[in-house]
Amino acid sequence: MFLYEHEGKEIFKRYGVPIPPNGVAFSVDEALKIAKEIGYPVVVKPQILGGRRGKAGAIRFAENDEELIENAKTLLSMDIRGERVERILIEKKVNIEHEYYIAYLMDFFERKPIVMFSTEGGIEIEEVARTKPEALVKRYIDPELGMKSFLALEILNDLGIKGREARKFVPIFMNLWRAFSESDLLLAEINPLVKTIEGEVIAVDARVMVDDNAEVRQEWIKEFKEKRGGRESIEYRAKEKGISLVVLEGDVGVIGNGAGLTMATVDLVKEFGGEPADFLDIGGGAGPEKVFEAIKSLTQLPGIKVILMNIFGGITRCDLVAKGIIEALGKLNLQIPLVVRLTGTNEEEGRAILEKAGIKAYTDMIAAVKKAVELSKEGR
Amino acid sequence: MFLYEHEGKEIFKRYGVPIPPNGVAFSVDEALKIAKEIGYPVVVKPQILGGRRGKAGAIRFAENDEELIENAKTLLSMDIRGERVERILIEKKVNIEHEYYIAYLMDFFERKPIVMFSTEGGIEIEEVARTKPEALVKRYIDPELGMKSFLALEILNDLGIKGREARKFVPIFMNLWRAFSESDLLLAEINPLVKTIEGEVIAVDARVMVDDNAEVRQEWIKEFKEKRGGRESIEYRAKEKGISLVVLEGDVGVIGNGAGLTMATVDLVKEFGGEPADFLDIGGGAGPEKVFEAIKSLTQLPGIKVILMNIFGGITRCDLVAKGIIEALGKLNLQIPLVVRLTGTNEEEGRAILEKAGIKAYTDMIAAVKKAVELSKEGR
Amino acid sequence: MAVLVNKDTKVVVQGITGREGSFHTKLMLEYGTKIVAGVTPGKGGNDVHGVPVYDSIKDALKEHDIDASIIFVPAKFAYDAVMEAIYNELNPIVVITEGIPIWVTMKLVNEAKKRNIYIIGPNCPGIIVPGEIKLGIMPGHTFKPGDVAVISRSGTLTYEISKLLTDNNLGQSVVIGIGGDSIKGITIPEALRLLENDPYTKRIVIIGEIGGIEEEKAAELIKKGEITKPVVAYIAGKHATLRTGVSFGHAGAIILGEMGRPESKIRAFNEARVLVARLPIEVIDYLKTI
Amino acid sequence: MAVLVNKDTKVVVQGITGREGSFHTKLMLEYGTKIVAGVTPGKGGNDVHGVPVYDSIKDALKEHDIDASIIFVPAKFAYDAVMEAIYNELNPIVVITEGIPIWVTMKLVNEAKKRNIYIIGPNCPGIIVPGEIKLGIMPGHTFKPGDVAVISRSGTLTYEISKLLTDNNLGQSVVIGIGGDSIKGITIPEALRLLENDPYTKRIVIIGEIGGIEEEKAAELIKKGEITKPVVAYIAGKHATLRTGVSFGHAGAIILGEMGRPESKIRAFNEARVLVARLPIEVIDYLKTI
Repeated sequence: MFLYEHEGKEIFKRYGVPIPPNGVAFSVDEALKIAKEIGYPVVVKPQILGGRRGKAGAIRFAENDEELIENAKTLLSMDIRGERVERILIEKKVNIEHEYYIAYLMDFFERKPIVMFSTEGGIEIEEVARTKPEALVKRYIDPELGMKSFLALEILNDLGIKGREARKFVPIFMNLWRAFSESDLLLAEINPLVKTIEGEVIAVDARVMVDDNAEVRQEWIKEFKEKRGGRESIEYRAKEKGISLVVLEGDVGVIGNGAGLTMATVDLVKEFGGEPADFLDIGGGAGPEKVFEAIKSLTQLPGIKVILMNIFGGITRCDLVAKGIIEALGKLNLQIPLVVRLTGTNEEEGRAILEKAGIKAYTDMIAAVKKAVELSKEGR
Repeated sequence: MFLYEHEGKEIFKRYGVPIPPNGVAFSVDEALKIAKEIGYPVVVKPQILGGRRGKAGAIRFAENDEELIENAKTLLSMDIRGERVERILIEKKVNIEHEYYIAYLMDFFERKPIVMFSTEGGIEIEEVARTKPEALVKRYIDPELGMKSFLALEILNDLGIKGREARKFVPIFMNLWRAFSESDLLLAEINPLVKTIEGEVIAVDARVMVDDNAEVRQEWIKEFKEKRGGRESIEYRAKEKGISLVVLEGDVGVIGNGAGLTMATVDLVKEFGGEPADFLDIGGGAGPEKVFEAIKSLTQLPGIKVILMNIFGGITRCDLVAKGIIEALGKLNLQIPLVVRLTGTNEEEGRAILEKAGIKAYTDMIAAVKKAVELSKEGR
Repeated sequence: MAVLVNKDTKVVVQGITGREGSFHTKLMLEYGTKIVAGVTPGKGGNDVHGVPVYDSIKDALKEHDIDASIIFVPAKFAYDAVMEAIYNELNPIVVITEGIPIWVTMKLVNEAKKRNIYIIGPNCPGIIVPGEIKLGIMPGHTFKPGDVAVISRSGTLTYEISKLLTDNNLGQSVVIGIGGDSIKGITIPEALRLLENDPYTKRIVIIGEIGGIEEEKAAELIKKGEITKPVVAYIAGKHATLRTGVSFGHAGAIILGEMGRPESKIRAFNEARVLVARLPIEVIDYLKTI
Repeated sequence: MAVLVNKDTKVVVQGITGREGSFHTKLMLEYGTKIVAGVTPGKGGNDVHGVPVYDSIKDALKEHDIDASIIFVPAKFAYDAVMEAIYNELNPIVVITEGIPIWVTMKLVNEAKKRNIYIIGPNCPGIIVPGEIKLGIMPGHTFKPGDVAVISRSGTLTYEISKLLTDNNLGQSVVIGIGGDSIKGITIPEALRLLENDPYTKRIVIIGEIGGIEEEKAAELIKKGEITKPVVAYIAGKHATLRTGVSFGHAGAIILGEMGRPESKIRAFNEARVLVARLPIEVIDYLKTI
């Protein structure tokens, strides 16, 4: 899960990574109140999860109430790459002397954390990495031993930052590492990390990703989610039920078990000329309730013409899936056709259950996908 | 530093190791108050640092106020192996079904923690270890990976404790490990660890030793020390000044630099027929202040006849030691002779300083020791 | 005899008394897997489908020879269970459990690697050598013996494609479901190296997904000639713009570049002369040509 | 040439800008030790007695060849400093710092051992090869070249006995002050093994103390014949009932038994036919007889 900039900064703050005074606002009024507290000039930043705001020209400044009102209004009515701006961060503007870049990232393939630092921070950092690799140092971290302050100094030294100057950056390296390694983060990026004219080193942005599986041991993830709101969304409600749902724009509702099979099903709908309405993975070992909830979720999607359910039982049992389908048909008063493909563990039992209710499940995936696409076109 | 039983139990409690309800009393009145709170029957235990109270018959029980008053009085006027009993622990008596033994110990030679568990706890545990080794399991713990609950189960299984029964002990293993490894302990021993008739597993005793060097990162050590009182003692005040002092019973005051040299000096005083009054190590790299404080400390020892100062400069510099001696002579109005042996780093400078004040320092340790012993006998 | 496990492999099931553990123990036994013991801390002394249950692997080892482990414990207990298997030098260790935090998996996988122990998974269907041993949760009847090896990041898609293989008379030497988590034990390149040296494997199917760089690294190995057996690939998520927005910031872009996207994977395989199937059924067509 | 270090050993001083670091750098330079660089984080660019100072060992390594390190940083920073030396594969690493928590030392020593790096100390005077190199804080003029090796747990007592050796014309091949902490890098038995293979060492003096079991373990080695060179021992604290009461509970009694007490050490040495001096001067007498 990606964190909003302001959420990421909250984590940073807890671990002693300095950030400018700030506050998050959902309205122009709230923005003015925050600005009054922290004082002008302020930066106004839309809080979105997609990243790359800078390039979208969505970072604004305000010297006074008038400018703040104008910019807050503009931003709060903005859409950035399809993401609605609901909240803005009002933050004390810092006096930039130089912009640096620092990031901790989990390298999944090497199974090790990696630290990166550059003397040339800012939105062009990828360009720097490509064209001026000597200005960016990357280094793997021994996962058993963790980050060490001498490693930070080595990195700084390699970039020509030495002595007293280097010492200023070491706490950032160490505190950001603690935030990263103790909070189950997969990415903790500060770009830019700013040295101010006053000589302080401050995190001006925060790009943070946390491992979804860590919610059981990171209390704050739940807290953040609760504060986020958006709980009225179909996707959020599905997640609450343990179902992974992403809403797309087509009319063929797709339900699968397992991310790979579900993705393949979405691919096939496309291949055969259909338009998937969603990606819905009931996960491994789903019982009847989850199947019921999955079908229920899709009935709430506007414009859906058919539901295609593609189940290959492994840890998931076909009989339990069939029970869920029967329950859904009984309770949901489904107005659209349901195409079921069912095979794998306890297949016989599952088919028997469905047949009793008059449903003939497919064994072949392709046939089921073709049928669903066909039905979606009839319904257009 | 050894902890009192009640201090050790406080640490245990913080980490979720169950202990009986209790309170520490310095007087009979306090004892009655605690008993009123926790209810009879209670156990009354003298709090001493030396251990082996059980064998000394100093553990008492009380069913009512009368018995408590009697036992508290007796214990509070007791001396156990030379240690004055100043405080007693009043603790709810538990209904013992069986006594176990558990301990974590740092094995200095192997440089690894070791865990020990026995189904035959109690004061005869050393006897059990000797005569019935199969009833006591010892196991080294990989210091990088730490204690694991499956290791606890392996140990329990090896002693025939299995299934649901074994599960009861696992939290004790894990929580005591956390207390041990997170609090810089060198020993965390529970003997007996009691299974009550009600089926609970409870720490009825606590023998805990903490690393003195860990005070910088274990805030609670300081807190405990402050609560302990006894700060009027000469040894405590010396420690505050960074001086390691142990008071003995003789009349030759010994000051050395380095534990080895100081011990050797004490040994030599004995060899040559003298009686050392103390062991005082000013440590490595001592400056004039420490030397001054060391001499000052010894002047407070009753019956002291001579001070023997044996310094071999390494990281300690002879000139700084000499300055401290001069200061002490100037300010302390010393009534007893001071025999100084001075050699090593900056020896020339040190000797020059002393000679100006009319002190001729020895180079040879034996000669200095002989002189000091001689002076102590003259003074008798 | 095949890679990692075979008909003689003696297995312990960790978490055998749980719902999934017990259910799949039954199915594995029916398949012929030699499950000699189960472990559930605190449940020692019971039995599950005739398999004796112990509190600890060490206790089970007093009574049985054990080679490998399959783990069904909940995510919360997975660290301890896997570590216990590692300590007792079981190999391979198949971790079915899903939902293990990535930092936990990272530590486990590094520890196992240090001791030359293979972990399969977590969050995986396991490994099957058709006709010999099923150490996993895949539906056994979907597979049959043969010379095609399958390596897959997806669970259900593995069954899907294996069924197509079986239906088309392309038996399998071994099917390894390496799991869908970001950090895992055996990766596609590591599995390829094992299969290259397996005399029972003639051809290899890789079932990949968008995300990660295992497919690109696998293509690199093949291109360098370190894998000489013919390989066919299928990549799920080609039309999935689903996971966009889930990029790893500038840091991810710097380290990964374009890697991870379906186009990158397909390009890498093409450059290594690996045929990439558009539809699952094409895997069969391609296999027949090589 | 001697054990661990010699006249060609190139040294970095960690914590060179501190009071002790700077003072002893001067004395070591005067002795002839090849100190090529100093490190103090955040003080890079300065110099101390002509030795250039860097922020990190890695930065120093860009300009200099470095073999070994001597560490003077305060206890609070010791973990990082030693770890930095280990990462950069310096060997040996002499840790003068006192007051390092035992759990910290334990981790450092285990890490160094894994990488075959020798740590001397902590809380030790260091090592000296008279006439060649002084990597420590011992007063240099107390020593002179010869064939007697000294291993000592005590700082000042080392100087004491070495001075007696020197005054009696018994020069030293090497003097290793292994330090007084409970957990340390090189122990007496490990030092003995090194000295057994050192062609410049003919005779060995062990200066022990009450507590710990190094002396007993050393006696065991000698008794087993693994150490063939003649050994003389001195044990400080024979009359010190000082540390009684500082036993390690039942646990200590179970693990250690009677070991650690002076009588135990003397008995162990006697059984190994090692002469134990009662007075420091007897060390000389005994050495002359063997």
